[in-house]
Amino acid sequence: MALNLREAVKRPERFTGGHRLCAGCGASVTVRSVLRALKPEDKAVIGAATGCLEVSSCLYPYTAWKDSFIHNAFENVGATVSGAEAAYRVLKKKGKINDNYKFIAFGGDGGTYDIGLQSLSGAMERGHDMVYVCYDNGAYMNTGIQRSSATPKFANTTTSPAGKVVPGKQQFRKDLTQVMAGHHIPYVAQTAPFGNFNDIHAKAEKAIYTEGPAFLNVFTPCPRGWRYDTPKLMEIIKLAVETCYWPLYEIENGKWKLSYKPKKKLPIEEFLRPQGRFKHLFKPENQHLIEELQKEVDKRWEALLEKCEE
Amino acid sequence: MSKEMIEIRWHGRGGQGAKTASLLLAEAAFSTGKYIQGFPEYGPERMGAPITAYNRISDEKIRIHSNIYEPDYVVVVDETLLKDVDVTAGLKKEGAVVINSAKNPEELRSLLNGYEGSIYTVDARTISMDTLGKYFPNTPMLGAIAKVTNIMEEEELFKAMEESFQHKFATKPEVIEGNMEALKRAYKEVKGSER
Amino acid sequence: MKDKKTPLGGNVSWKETTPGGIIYDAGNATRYKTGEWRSMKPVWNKDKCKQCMLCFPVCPDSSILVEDGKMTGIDYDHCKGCGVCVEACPFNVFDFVKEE
Amino acid sequence: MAIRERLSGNEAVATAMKQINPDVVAAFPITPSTEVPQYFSQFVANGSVDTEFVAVESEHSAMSACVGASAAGARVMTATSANGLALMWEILYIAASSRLPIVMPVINRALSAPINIHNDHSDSMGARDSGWIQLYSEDNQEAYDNIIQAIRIAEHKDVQLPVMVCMDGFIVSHAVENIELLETEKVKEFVGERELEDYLLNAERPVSMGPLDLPPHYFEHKRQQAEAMKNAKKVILEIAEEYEKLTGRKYGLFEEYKMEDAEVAIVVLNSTAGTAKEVVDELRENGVKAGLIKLRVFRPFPVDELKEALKDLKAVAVMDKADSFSAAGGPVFTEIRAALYDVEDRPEIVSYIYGLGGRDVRVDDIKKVYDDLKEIVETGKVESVYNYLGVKE
Repeated sequence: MALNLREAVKRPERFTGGHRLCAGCGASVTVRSVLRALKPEDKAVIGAATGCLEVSSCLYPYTAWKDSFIHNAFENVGATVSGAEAAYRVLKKKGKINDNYKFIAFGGDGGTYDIGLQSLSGAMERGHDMVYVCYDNGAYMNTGIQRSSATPKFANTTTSPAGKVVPGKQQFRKDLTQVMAGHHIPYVAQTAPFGNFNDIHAKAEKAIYTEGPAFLNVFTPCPRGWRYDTPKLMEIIKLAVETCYWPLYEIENGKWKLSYKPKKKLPIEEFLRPQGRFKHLFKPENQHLIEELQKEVDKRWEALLEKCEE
Repeated sequence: MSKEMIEIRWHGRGGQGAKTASLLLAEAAFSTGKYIQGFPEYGPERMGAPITAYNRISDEKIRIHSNIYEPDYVVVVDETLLKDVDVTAGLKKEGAVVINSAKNPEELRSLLNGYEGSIYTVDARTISMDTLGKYFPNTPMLGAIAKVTNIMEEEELFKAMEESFQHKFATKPEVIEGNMEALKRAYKEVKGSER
Repeated sequence: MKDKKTPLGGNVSWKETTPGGIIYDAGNATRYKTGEWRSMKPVWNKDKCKQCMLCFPVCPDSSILVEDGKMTGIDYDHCKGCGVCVEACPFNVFDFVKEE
Repeated sequence: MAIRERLSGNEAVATAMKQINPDVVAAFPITPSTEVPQYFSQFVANGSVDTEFVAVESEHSAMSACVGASAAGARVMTATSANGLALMWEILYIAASSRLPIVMPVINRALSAPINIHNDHSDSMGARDSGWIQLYSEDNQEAYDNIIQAIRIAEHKDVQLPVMVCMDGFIVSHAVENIELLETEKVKEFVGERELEDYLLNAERPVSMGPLDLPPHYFEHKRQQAEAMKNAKKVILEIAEEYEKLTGRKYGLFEEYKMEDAEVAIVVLNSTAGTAKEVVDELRENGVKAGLIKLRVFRPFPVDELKEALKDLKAVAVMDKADSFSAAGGPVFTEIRAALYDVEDRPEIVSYIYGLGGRDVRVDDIKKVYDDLKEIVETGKVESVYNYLGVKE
């Protein structure tokens, strides 16, 4: 049975306050949502790639994690957690451990789409019983908002700045969720802390309690990098979903399923407008860039609908 | 260096089993209580490429870890190597070279860059075809070099090799007999031109 | 050994610090007060609250206090005043005021 | 009774690993260490070990998975060479700094470029400051013995550091030689079980590992790590003594060969030491007071002990199978020379970089070094401090 919000709020908090993430940070909302799906009686080992989440949540001598936590490096949380999971399997087999543990790796889009892709791919291919959660905020925020392969086209970042002749990042974003689907692991889903959180709770629960590897790609706004006012976190998420910039779907044992279809698909402009990183697109001479983005969103959305047989 | 140490150099082509033969010889010597070394010329083996392997056999612990430059014996697993490789380089005069060839030893001397020591030949191809139905020269060559060096008694060698084959061919026991036959025939048929 | 503690504070000798920087007390970040970061402050109007709980999961600082499934207040020790709860509330239960 | 066997260096290492029966092995193949994970995965396939074998997609992930597994509480091993070790580099430091007792055979091979699969020590020498304990092995026997001892050294409560056990690629790894093995039961008894207090899977007390560590605390963590390395020296000797009781084979920080009255000596690591011993014997027969120091423990560096062992010599040659490209001698040379700084009437010390990329080291090469030392003693003059031995001029 899927976890509803009424029940979810009763679960013990596994990620405490007192961490040093920015005010209004989406990453901690993502983390809290995923961890809420853990059954209270289950223990967990959590890994994090170097990134905002890690440096802010585990800053000696403080940790915001109520479960066991390990940070190793930027590009290797997949391998690190797979090692811990292998240790668990053998120690359990040998009777040295009795409790049930779940294994969850968190990485930003830098540690997941880019530098950590190999380690993630290896861990998933090997079939470890773990969940890899990408909190995708579309740039290397920890080091000061540099472009990643998850950064949307035309976004202004510090290594893809919008200038007089180049209007921000020049490439469309990599579709990592589909790359992960190509691993044919038991569960892959794209989600966001959206609406009443039913989508992310249900997907986190499935990911954690499906035997074998699972991958969650979670849309995670960054007020600092995207340049919007912190209170607007949930609104930005809503716009990403309603414009079909960030479709919610899952691939369970190879079966593609759309989780949410907007009643009325909003134009991409709605998602772009509140964010300072797209400000340059709203100059009159750049109207065609928005059109280009719209075309790409439409193309990807249509292809997804086809895959999901919608 | 220990006076009793015997140094052997093997010349073959990748895929012919020269390396395996050197290891089997080491194994046979080991089983009689000797100290042994068996090692290939280090590198990736490619089918057909000339390769070198080495043996040291001694009554004392072997400490030296260099290649062998002045061998007591040389084994040539493929006769065609003679034209390209200086197989007798550094070979001691009082030693011997053992060549896989149907020819008589003296017929090959002209190919050995003025080498003056003993030459032995054994027709490993015929023996292999007769006993194994395929061309695997390494077992006959092992029999021949064991005979020439006389590092162990005949029965000791056969017993040790039978055990090795049983271990090595655990999954295909049908080839053990053929290999033993090949070993024994080569042991008997190797012929020498001693100096 | 269940209550092994990580020494806090800035003046811990190398002999006393923990090996490899391991932290023994899970969740001890609660002892670090991030409430000081606030320039704006959400104020919960209990009487208007419908207990819909939508403010709870949106809080990045785990600062919506809940007991038995009901909201009971805001943890100002850790609330950074981002205002996400204020915007997320469908019933406008929160005031968002300047921190005094 | 010891088991008389003949094994290649890689087989010896894999056999030690089988007898230790670690909880997790995560490894990626690279010549010349490839056989180690190959043999080991066969042990797993045959059920002769209980180990979880994680066939990772790179050495970086191998070491990363080892860190995860060791942090989780498992006894963990891996093996690598050369570029594989280089790819692990970042995580070597993390393993050591996180105080994780991982044991790793390093089958020494030259680092690229140009690519070369043959033996030298440029791989492990480059990792000398990564915080790993480094043991070097002359032959298959020493590699086997070192690995078994390494488990105890690494996991000792006063140490808690990872250990590299180095041996020469191909020269030892692929050479079949005689070896004496311990019965598996004895190995198991010797290595015991990993004693754990703080680990990820401790249900009593969850922990956080690998924090961000800022200026107020980082230095203290490093100082504590340095102390563990200091402690390792004593622990290595204690465990060697225990191992000697079990096997009769004696190990120290280094081996002194015919050093009692030696006037000249070379310091060398790994398999070249065996060849050099032959040369020492020959020189001794000719009345030359030659000796040899074979360094077993390079990290921690036995600075005081080496000073004591070398101080009365007239001339010392330090042979490095790796160049540090400092333009001032090899890495072992630099440290030995520094170690002798305080000695009054210290011996002349010269550097020989040799055997790079698998250049064979012959008896004559070693003789040349001793000849040079004799020349230094006789003339009282050092013609050349920094030398390359066996290179084509």
